Amino acid sequence: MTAAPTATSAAETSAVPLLDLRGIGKSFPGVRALHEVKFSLQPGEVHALMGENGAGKSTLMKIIAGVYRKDEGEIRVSGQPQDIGSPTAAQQLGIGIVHQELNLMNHLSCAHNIFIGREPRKLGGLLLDEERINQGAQKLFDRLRLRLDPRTRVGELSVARQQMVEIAKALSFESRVLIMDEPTAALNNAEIDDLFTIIRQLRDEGVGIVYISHKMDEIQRIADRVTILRDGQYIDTVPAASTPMERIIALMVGRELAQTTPDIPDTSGQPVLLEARNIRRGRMVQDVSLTLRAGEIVGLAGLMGAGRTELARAIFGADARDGGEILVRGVKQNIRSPQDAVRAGIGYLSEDRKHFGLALGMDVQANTGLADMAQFVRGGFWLDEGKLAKTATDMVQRLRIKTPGIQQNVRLLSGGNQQKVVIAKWLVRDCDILFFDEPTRGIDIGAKAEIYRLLQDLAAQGRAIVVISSELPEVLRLSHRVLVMCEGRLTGEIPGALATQENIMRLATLRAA
Amino acid sequence: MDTAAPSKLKRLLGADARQKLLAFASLLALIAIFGALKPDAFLTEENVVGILQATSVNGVLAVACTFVIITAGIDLSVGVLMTFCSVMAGVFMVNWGLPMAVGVPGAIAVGALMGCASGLTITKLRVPPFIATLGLMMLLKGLSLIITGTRPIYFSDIEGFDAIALGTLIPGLPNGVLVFALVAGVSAIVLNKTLLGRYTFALGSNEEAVRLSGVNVDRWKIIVYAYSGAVCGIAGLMMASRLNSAQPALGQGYELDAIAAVVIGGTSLAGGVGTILGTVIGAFIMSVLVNGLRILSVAQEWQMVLTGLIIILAVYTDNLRRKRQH
Amino acid sequence: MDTAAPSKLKRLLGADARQKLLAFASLLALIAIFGALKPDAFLTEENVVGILQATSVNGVLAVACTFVIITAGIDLSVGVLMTFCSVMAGVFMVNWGLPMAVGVPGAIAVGALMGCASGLTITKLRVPPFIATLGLMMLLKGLSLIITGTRPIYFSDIEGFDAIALGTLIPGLPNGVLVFALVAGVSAIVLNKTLLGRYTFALGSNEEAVRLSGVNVDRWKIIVYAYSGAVCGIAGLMMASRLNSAQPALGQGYELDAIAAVVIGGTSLAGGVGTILGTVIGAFIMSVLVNGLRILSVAQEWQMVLTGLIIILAVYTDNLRRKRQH
Amino acid sequence: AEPYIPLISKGFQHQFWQAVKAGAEKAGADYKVKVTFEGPETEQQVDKQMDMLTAALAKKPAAIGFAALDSKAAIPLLKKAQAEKIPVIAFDSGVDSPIPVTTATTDNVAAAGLAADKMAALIGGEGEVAVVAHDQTSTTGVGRRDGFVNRIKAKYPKIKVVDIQYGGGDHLKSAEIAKTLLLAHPKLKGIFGTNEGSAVGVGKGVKEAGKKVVIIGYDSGKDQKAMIMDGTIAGAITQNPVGIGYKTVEAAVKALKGEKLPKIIDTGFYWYDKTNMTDPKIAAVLYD
Ligand SMILES: Nc1ncnc2c1ncn2[C@@H]1O[C@H](COP(=O)(O)OP(=O)(O)OP(=O)(O)O)[C@@H](O)[C@H]1O
Ligand SMILES: Nc1ncnc2c1ncn2[C@@H]1O[C@H](COP(=O)(O)OP(=O)(O)OP(=O)(O)O)[C@@H](O)[C@H]1O
Ligand SMILES: [Mg+2]
Ligand SMILES: [Mg+2]
Repeated sequence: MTAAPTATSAAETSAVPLLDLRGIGKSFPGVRALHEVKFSLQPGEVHALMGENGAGKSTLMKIIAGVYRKDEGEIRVSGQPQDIGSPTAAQQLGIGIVHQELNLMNHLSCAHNIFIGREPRKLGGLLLDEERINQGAQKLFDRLRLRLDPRTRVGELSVARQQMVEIAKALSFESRVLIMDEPTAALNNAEIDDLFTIIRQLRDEGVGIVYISHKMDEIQRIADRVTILRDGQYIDTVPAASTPMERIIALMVGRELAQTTPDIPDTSGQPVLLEARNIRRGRMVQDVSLTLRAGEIVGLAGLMGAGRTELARAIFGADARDGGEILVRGVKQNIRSPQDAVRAGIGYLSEDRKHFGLALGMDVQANTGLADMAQFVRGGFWLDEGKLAKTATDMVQRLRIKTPGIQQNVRLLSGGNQQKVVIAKWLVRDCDILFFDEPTRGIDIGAKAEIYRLLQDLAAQGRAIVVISSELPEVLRLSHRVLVMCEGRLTGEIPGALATQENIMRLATLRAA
Repeated sequence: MDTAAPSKLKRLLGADARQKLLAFASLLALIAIFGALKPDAFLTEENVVGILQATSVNGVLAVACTFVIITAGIDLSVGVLMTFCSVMAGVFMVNWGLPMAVGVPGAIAVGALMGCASGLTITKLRVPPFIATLGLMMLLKGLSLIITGTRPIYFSDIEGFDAIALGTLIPGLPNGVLVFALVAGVSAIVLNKTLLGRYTFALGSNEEAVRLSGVNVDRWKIIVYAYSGAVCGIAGLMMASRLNSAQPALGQGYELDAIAAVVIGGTSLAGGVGTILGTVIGAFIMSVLVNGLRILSVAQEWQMVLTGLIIILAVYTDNLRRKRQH
Repeated sequence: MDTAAPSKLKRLLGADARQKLLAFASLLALIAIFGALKPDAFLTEENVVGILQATSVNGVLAVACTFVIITAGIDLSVGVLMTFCSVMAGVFMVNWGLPMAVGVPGAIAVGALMGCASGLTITKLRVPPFIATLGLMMLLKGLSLIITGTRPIYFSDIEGFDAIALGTLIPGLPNGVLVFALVAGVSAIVLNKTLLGRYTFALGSNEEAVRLSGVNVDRWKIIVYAYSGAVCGIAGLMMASRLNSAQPALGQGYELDAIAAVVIGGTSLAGGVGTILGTVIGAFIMSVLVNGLRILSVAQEWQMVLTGLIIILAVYTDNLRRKRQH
Repeated sequence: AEPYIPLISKGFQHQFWQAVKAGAEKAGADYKVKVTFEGPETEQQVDKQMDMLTAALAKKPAAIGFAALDSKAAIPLLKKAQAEKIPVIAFDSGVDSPIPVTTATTDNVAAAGLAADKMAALIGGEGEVAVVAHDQTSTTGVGRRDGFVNRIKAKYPKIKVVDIQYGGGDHLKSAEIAKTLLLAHPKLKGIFGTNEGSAVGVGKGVKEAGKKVVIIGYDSGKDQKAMIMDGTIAGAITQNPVGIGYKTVEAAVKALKGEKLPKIIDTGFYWYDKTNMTDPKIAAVLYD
């Protein structure tokens, strides 16, 4: 599409921004996603892009990466005006991207996923050179300190590892501009540290990095400058080091956020809602027992692959259990499918909204009602559209879901707003026992606070809540009690008041002898 | 945050309806072309009734397929199942001498039962729909021949049976067309206004998400296939009534016409999207095309070539329309 | 965290291969059953060669389908395209008198070209594969009849043409079987060792991801369909050589047998998964079944019923095997 | 054990082939031989017929009955039968080869010619007629179509065949075709349906359209006979399918005994209408 970038001297490059965007506008049917947005990126800079869910961050990045076409505005790459018409064109301009949503081919190996489109070949281009492909991937993994066989099929990996593969792929392009759209949403602290080491390395090599995240602490750790978007509009660009977090948050949400300090209620006298005894499933869940009382929020912490998701899925009946029993309010329940679980009053909000949470292709309204259609049926089978619409509208307002209407296809919502729709679905179902698996993944700071308040309300109303989260501050802030898992076993329990990052991490790495 | 609901009217018509109007336009275009080329034969009342009648069986089968296709499944057995139901109608009424009041619902029940069998194979044995219904197709084809001894069963002695398709409650309009209209109307309501319809779309949209929402996915899928099977049963009765006989060797190949009608009507084979109105229009596009080419005495070979081209074209223009909406 | 690489041997066999061995076991079971019931007829050299020969055309078509199905597409035109290629072989060699050295590659090129046409319709016109290939099927059926004037073209005067399928380079084994083996072998290499194969899997796994990786998705998809079309061309030559004639009305329905073989062989209609070896075994399961039932003189109606049941069963047990691996 | 005689036919689902099968089985019972009968699903599947013949030969039969879809394609297999000294009896349309010891057949072309003569007589020797054929490539379909059309061309210059359409022997499709024919050709005086499904379908279509044209049918079957009785169909040609089947097996038995056989066993064809349907000679060759 365009010629290779012209060679420029080091001095010139530092003067000319790698990326210079002006007056960018983009509309989707019913949504003006971007309006008059400007953005620039210098070589050797980490530039954070911040904003609430649906602010337009991903849309802006997709325009740079050639996925969407801008409606208006100008893009300059190294000073040259460019019309980036396709992902290939972006690649040729030296722009690499880690998308917010995973874009992997599950049936292919990690190595092939990384080198798709650029496979080394042998025998005059006739055959694939598997060896070089695998070696190349191994090198990238080593750099990321990722212990993973490049020949493993991507579909067999956990979300976190898939995310790491995506990052490895983006690195492999050796781009001059690297865009990372919420790369750490699925990662734990150790992995984030490794990633940051690499980002700093790249930065020192002169690569420009656009970094999107909703985790405020990361911004302070890694970013040089911060650009803030709100409702598709450019708000401001500020230096990261000298700007207080409160100020950035205020710019993002356009209002001051009240910090809620959790008070830990005494739930020891409350009735036991759920008792899971000796739950087993394969290697990932080995003989786990837990008890949940009405009114408590239990944090379930652990490293990636600790088996938290598997435990929740096993209790929920999503996967077959190898053993163990489940009692709800003291009554033994034979839970063999999600249907049984929901009937017994157990809900589970999956960590993977795209595959397990949403009926993509249906509208907000339909998704909201999906877990409890019985509520919206008259005479056994007639849909009560009116009631459904009312409920959906309520939820949109209550959770501040940014959508042009309840009839908007959820596929077209921003990632964070999709997550809110999944939460709405479970709020409608109103289960007594709720497992939230990474409930704030990809959710902005304002909404996060709302969700925390929501979880606290739910608990206060006498429900039992389990929050699985890889963000320790979140676990610490919410939990009345913290359970820690490591390698499929429960390694300890810490009362909320005594929990610290340190003692949680100690239990999370407590391997079996 | 603009959550303002679209106006009532716009919702009633909606993007879908607008698209359907456009699909309707290509049907009208087809009619206009044939009408212009041979007005005295094509646009006669007689031929219009003929087209309506010719559409009805394929139309009913297409309606049956629509449900299954919206769940992202496919049903290759519809044609042969139709035949099997007509054979069973013959067994009930002719061989066993049961009255029509039993035989007719009986044949529909057989259809529903076979639909259940597909559904069970797909859900419980985890056989993909293509293979499950292909297997059922072969099986039913054989069974129809075995049950009848490869001879047609004649309904000549069943008083009033021919009225199902050929009677004229509305003067000049064969009842078969009414049955088609009724089946389409009821199915449109089922698809849009009932729980079954909602789950049909949801299954096609993301089955795993539906399952994790605590819905008994298997049960609803079986019900969808059973509903589709029952509709095939109705098609079987229409066919038997019109031919006054159950022809055991008929039916294979009808599924492709039905599926083509569904897809021309804008239903996506990937699931989650579709309307009955679109299917009805799709079925009419197919039969107007065949009828028009026959009226023009186009040689059969060329009929095939043109039908192939126009099916592709119809789906292509449908895509164009959708794109323009973005 | 288990990053230990699987042993070389295990990788060579792998989960896939293990599964294939089991599929092979059910083929052997079928052979054992028929062999036990009628050893003097079923296990004769004559019959074994007959089975090999009967498998070869469907097997080659199934290989063609395998590529398309792995991309999560479907090709309904394979049977009719085969016929069209045999007709074109007749046109080249009999009607125009071109030598075999031109006519044979010519027929294969025609197949590739028609595959391209499917691919272009699917990618550029955004018509789903089911409809694109259904349309092409109708179109080619008509064209074959038009070109031949609905009469077979006989190759009697083409010296050596019958050797393609009927000659015996290896004494006792018809060349058609060798051609099948060759096509399967080459296709297995293409699928596993080349860029085309890699993209075939990638497209079926997540087309959008491939597109976002900057790969020209359309081009590769067209190449896949062209490859499949070329293989259909080879099938057309085998068929023409075996029948010593191009039969213009043959071919419809063969696509279902081919697809069934592919799915029985463990290739997923959802795309991303599949092997040529599995397809070959699937094709043999189908033909051993038909042959065995014939040898046992099972009535044709019952053959249909049993084939239907066994296809479902074969895919079911395949699922069982896969599940057990987890 | 009883000698085994498989019959490889062109089809098995049509009534015609079922009648052949019935005749063959009757002869099997009479002569105490084991008879099986099979044919491909459509008359285009030449290769499937080859596979059937291969499997039949593998069963070491005493003799084989064979109705070739394409005789040239079958020659290698027939040679093999000859080499193994298995007598081959051709039936229905003949096999274009010297290998079969005899052929039990009727002449489709001549029979359809008779249909043309009857049509001409019934419409008064002039006007437009059309053909609804069951197939445009099989020998039966082509023979009957061409027999009819060529006789009209040769003998009746004032009659014009205005359209030939194919309904695959499917009743419903044939009925739809008949209705459009009537509309496209308002002056149409007669339609020839080339097999049972075509004839009955045409009858239904004409009835539904409420028109009156001369319909000539082919083969028999309950519906067709009823339509002839009520005057919808003027009359039909019937071959003697039961006879074909019977004679084929009978000839095979004779060949096994080494008896000499004529080159052709003509089982004949007949015109039947309301007037002669109950005639025992006709009734014997009709089937339901
Ligand atoms: N393809 C699309 N069609 C219609 N609307 C879209 C599309 N993509 C994004 N939008 C809308 O554009 C707006 C901006 O979305 P975008 O994904 O850029 O948000 P974001 O800032 O990345 O949010 P998040 O933090 O939740 O990821 C949202 O309102 C979203 O609903
Ligand atoms: N579909 C799958 N197939 C194979 N292995 C899987 C699959 N899903 C997860 N795993 C593996 O199971 C292990 C446990 O994953 P799980 O998601 O339960 O962990 P977790 O504690 O919830 O961690 P995370 O923070 O990643 O959600 C991981 O090592 C992962 O590789
Ligand atoms: Mg985003
Ligand atoms: Mg998890």
